[in-house]
Amino acid sequence: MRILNVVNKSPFERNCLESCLRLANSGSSILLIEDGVYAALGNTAKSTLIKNDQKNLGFYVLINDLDARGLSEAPMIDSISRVDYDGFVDLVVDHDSIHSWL
Amino acid sequence: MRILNVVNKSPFERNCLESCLRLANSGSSILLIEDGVYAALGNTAKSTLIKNDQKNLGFYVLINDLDARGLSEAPMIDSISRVDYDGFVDLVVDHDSIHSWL
Amino acid sequence: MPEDSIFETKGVKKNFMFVCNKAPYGTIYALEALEMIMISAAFEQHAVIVFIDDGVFQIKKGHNTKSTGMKNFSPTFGVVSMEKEDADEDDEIDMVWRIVVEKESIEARGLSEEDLVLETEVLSSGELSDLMAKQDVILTS
Amino acid sequence: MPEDSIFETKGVKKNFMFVCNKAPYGTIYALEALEMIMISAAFEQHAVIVFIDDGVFQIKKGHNTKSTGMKNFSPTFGVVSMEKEDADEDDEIDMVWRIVVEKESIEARGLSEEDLVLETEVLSSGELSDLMAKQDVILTS
Amino acid sequence: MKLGLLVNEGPFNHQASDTAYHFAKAAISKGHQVLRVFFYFDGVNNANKLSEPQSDDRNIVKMWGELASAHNIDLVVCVAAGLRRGLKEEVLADGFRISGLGQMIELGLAADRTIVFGD
Amino acid sequence: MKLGLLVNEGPFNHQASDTAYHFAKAAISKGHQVLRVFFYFDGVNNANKLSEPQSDDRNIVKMWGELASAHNIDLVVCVAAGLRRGLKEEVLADGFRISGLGQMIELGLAADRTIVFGD
Repeated sequence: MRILNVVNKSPFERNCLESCLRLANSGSSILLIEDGVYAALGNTAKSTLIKNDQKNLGFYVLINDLDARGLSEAPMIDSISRVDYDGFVDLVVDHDSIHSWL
Repeated sequence: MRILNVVNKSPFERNCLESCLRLANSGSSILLIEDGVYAALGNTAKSTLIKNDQKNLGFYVLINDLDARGLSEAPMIDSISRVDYDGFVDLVVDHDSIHSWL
Repeated sequence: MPEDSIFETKGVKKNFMFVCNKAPYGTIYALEALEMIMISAAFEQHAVIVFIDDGVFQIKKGHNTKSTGMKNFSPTFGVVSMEKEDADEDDEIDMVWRIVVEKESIEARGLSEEDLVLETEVLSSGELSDLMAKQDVILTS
Repeated sequence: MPEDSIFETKGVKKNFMFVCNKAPYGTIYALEALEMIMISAAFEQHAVIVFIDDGVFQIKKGHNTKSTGMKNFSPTFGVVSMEKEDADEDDEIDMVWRIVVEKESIEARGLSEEDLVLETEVLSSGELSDLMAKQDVILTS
Repeated sequence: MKLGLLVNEGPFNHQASDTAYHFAKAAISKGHQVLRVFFYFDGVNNANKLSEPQSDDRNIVKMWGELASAHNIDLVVCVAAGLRRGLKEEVLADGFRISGLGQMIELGLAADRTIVFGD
Repeated sequence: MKLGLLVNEGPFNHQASDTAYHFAKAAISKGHQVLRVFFYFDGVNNANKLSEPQSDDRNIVKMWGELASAHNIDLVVCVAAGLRRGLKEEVLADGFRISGLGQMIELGLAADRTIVFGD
């Protein structure tokens, strides 16, 4: 089964992205939303969290939350795909279950 | 002026103890309350945060919150003093201002 | 199945996972998640109750909340254990409950199995990761 | 001084520090803290508005909240700047506002001064630490 | 596809309710069905009819009520979490109903996917 | 000594209100004066008179009201934060009053120490 992991907290403030990366199943997906989108930035002290992924995870980030925070033009980690709310729905449909890392 | 810094979040979940330690003025005090009391444990992956303090900070922990969490008998970092709510009040009175690291 | 059902769920069988990852008392998440776990028993579904990160502090022995005025919910974990045993022993109910802690989480917090109020399976991150991938409904708080 | 005062505070002068340390929009803290800062202007007190940790993201340029339906509070920082300038220029008011960011916080987040909607003083952790020790009232959220 | 949503935080204070709303709207516009939104923890406060946001801000309570009536979504507020926090029939907004936690487990059984929105 | 307290989170969901209460009680028993408790952000929900916790749990809303009336503490709920969240006169518990954010700054000026309790 494929799991969609959803992370909504800043990697600078909380540990939930780290927990998610530790426990996500190889080949599953991670969607960054709300304050979680800061983890998608390519040039920060926390960029390596995602860049060092060894589990072949699929990474997605919610455009709407990037825009809200003024990050539309900011440098992103290459391997991350951008989705909007429609894309969020598609990801939910395309995976077997959803794990929100609150 | 002497500041009483109050930290109420777990060092495993949030970054606020680290921010407090980085920005607290040398010689000021830190009181651990609520979920912040986990930072007082002597044998965890986060014990070094306080053990490595180079700023000569005074450390205090709220007994009531230790008791609630079943930590009355747990190994604590030596340099931390235990206070109850009365002691919390005394600390507030004895310092010039209070900084809650929310 | 409770009486106030609206949707047609007769015969539906799913794997539920309740993820307990928050420290107790600083917030209410632990207590209200526990109420959710208790209610779920009536639906006779398979469930994994898993303690990770600061959630392992929820099942630390010796909670005494008296002087903080808060409600001590620690005894309820005893009821969770009983529910699990009942399900295990009753052959007529197709319901398995598992109570799991992550090894890495308890070790990082200086805890061992003897410190816990519940009998639990201790799984490594890798083992837990595999188990998580088998769940239909994952409820976090 | 606003009209609905109850306590005797005439002539009292204090140093206020407003600590903005939360990311914007994921929670309301940034917005409601800003409302608090704006109200405080009427009291003509010395104030330091400091952005640390994820709080520096509050003053990142280019917020566009339209598609999330949330209120964009970024323009209000322009009003904060004006309040500061007014206080600076008016010799009859004994009120100094400082707007400060921590160097270490912006660097860790890949930001530089050009990315910010406000003109700020950039202080190192050590300098900020000294400044914090001079405050009478420290308001965090 | 049938979807079930859980909202664990109150309005305005956290983005959870906003995100859940926009997710629900997008799902419906793509032809999916949102069976129920269950409000738990501080999430019960999303059903407070006295909520009166500033005129230049969104009205989350109303938005949910209108979406629900337009698309037949069952908006359920947890009775136990509501009692604790003072969210009772007296202040319940249009489109919401109060019921037990069992409705959340039932939703997990009935929905093809269950998604939690929180802090 | 004159003390001012700020409570930034709602009851039950976070320990902030409990801690502030026990701090206030201890301060009073040691002869200090608590001038005012200002409720901001989700803290406004501490003033909801409809709150009805389980019988084996504490009643935070009542505890504040009783402490305030016994020791003449001014309990102030922020009007703007309250409007947004539906905490208005209709549901205001005994012992609390609704007023503006200025009351918080005034408290900072009047009190010898100001302490913030939050999340």
